[in-house]
Amino acid sequence: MKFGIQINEGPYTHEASDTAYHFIKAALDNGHEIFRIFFYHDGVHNGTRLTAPPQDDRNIVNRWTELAEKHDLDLVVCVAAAQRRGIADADEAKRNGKDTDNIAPGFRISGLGQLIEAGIQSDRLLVFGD
Amino acid sequence: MKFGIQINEGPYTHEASDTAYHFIKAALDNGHEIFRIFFYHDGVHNGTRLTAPPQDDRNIVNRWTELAEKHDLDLVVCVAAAQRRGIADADEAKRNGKDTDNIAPGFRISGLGQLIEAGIQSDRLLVFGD
Amino acid sequence: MSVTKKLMYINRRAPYGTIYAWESLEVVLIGAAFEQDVSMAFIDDGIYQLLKGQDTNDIGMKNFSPTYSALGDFEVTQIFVEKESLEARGLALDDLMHLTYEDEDEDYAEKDSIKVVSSSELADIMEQQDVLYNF
Amino acid sequence: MSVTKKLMYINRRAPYGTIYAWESLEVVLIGAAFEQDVSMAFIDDGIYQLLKGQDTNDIGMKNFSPTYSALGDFEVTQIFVEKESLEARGLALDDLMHLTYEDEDEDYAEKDSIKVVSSSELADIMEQQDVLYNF
Amino acid sequence: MATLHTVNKSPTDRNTLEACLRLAKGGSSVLMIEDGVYGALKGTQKSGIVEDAMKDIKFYVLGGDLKARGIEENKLIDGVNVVDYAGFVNLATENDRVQSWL
Amino acid sequence: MATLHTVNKSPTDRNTLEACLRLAKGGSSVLMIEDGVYGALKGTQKSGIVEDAMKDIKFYVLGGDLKARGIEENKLIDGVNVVDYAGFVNLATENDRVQSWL
Repeated sequence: MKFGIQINEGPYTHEASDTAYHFIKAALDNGHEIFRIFFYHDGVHNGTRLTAPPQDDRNIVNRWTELAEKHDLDLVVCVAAAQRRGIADADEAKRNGKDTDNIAPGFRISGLGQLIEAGIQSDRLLVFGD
Repeated sequence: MKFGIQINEGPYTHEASDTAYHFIKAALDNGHEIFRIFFYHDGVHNGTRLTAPPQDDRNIVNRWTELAEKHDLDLVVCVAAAQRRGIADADEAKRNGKDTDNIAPGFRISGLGQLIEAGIQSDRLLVFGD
Repeated sequence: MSVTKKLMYINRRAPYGTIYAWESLEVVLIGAAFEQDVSMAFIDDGIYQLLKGQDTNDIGMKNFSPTYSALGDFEVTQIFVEKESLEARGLALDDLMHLTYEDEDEDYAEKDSIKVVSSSELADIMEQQDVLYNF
Repeated sequence: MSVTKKLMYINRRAPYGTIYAWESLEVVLIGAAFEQDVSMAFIDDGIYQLLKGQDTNDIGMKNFSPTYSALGDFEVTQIFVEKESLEARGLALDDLMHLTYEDEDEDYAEKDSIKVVSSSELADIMEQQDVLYNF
Repeated sequence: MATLHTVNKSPTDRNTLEACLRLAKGGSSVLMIEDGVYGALKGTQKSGIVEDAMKDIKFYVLGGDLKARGIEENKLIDGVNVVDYAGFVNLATENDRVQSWL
Repeated sequence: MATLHTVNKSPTDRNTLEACLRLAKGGSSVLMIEDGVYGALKGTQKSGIVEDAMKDIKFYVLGGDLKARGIEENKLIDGVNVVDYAGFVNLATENDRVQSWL
């Protein structure tokens, strides 16, 4: 079965991102497919490469990057939500006149249509948020 | 009278940052002093220079930078909260092996002791959060 | 994309205190381009999104409430408001913005978009959906 | 700094679902260095922070509950738990971690840090504080 | 010796206002801000808890947050006072401490 | 045709579980996750709303979130089923749609 996943909250602040991660791993382990993971609202903060969590804690951003690489997952950060919150890739940084970007490897920035599409194309949409 | 201000939530996501801003402006207009503004939890996201909000909306980060410049305010971003959430100045970026930083002008990164001190040194501590 | 699905956007948050209401409305506007069978549900404090006369001047935030009136033009014409949530807040339909659309099947007659439904009716409608978006 | 103030840290959030509980505990630990008259209050779901036997292995998060037991060493010895909040959750003092400190005025006798107080007693205690930290 | 309590959550969404009123002593002031202003509406499921507390406690509501949400002053519980941000600052100075119920 | 409802808020903090149970049809399943697992505790002020709904609705709770919070299974309302993440995935596949009550 094909799952679409929406994540609404930032890493560490809220458990939503953790629960989504464990759900997705369990789904993949059981032979299911993940159509797309869409990061919306504060969820866009999952996609910054500037986090430096304490050594004795999980590294949520790296965990997404590694899972995406291993399973060829599509990690999409909403562009409108990202602009408001300061998440940018090289193109976005340039377009908005910023001197640097901060997106983490494995994530791409795109529009809200990608969320609608995830709902339509997946067998089930699950939302993890506050 | 001397106010200490703690802000717990990120810009746009929650009204906390707006309410704090309007409170602080009113306090300054009425001759009061702001001892320090301490950004904690997701409040650290107020201090990124990478936001690019829509043209027809307020620019919360710039608003802080300008208010701080005008009134010589002390805007402190908590280092531990910032590391978890990907806010870094040049020193922090270097220490954590990051290739860039994203802090906005007028903000500085420091420890939680600055919050305790704001509580002790101010006549009133106000907390704006979720 | 050839599939047509029944999509419902569920709104349970008050406006302005947090951005969820506004950012979920942005999803609905974008979603209109996909030509699916869409509807919106307003439950609990989500109903406050539809109150008349919002004026954000004093708090310096963008007033996004006029956008709800544009939903009809985006062919979002099915807006369900839960009766029990209205009543718990001492509100009536008349306290909400008057949202309408032009029905192209009936010579573009103006019709009301908002339907007040009971919890039990709304539960039935939710059960008919293919996808439930939550924010 | 020569001032001594009465500081109270107020905890109303459950642990793990959000980070507030853990990050507020970090404030308390740092605050211990300032040699003020500090106390903590646990109200509503904040009480769940003190439940015994927390084990975060399956959710992969850091279990910070052992830190509460260290509070006594940081001279945080006044921990107020609201009775009404305990009762609303069907909990008793015995369900919470046993937090203690060594009383240096009484030959380092081990004493309980947690005091269960009624809403009305806690209201009085809050009214005696100089600063109330909320998270 | 009195306390200003701020409440920024809707009482039909969370228990924050209830917690505040359980722990606010007589003589305190309660200021409703942000989504907390819905607590000042009359005729809701929760209006009674404010009406009951009014004997001992003064209630205020932030006008800018009311207007933003489309709430006219005639919809408020009788006796709730509307203040602006300067009024918020005054309340913070007039009381001895501020308890921010989050 | 059945729906899996997920609830991730504590019922003593927010109204989410109440909203879910008001709008979940008979035959639905409710899975409590994150801070929602406190809703599975027996003997609380809110246990009754789950016990009353059990005639028509199946209740599940995520075991990892229970253990993290120090809740032993003997503290749960009778009839609530503990599942792991794989069980969560199964519930999502066995039902026709998922309503995530946030």
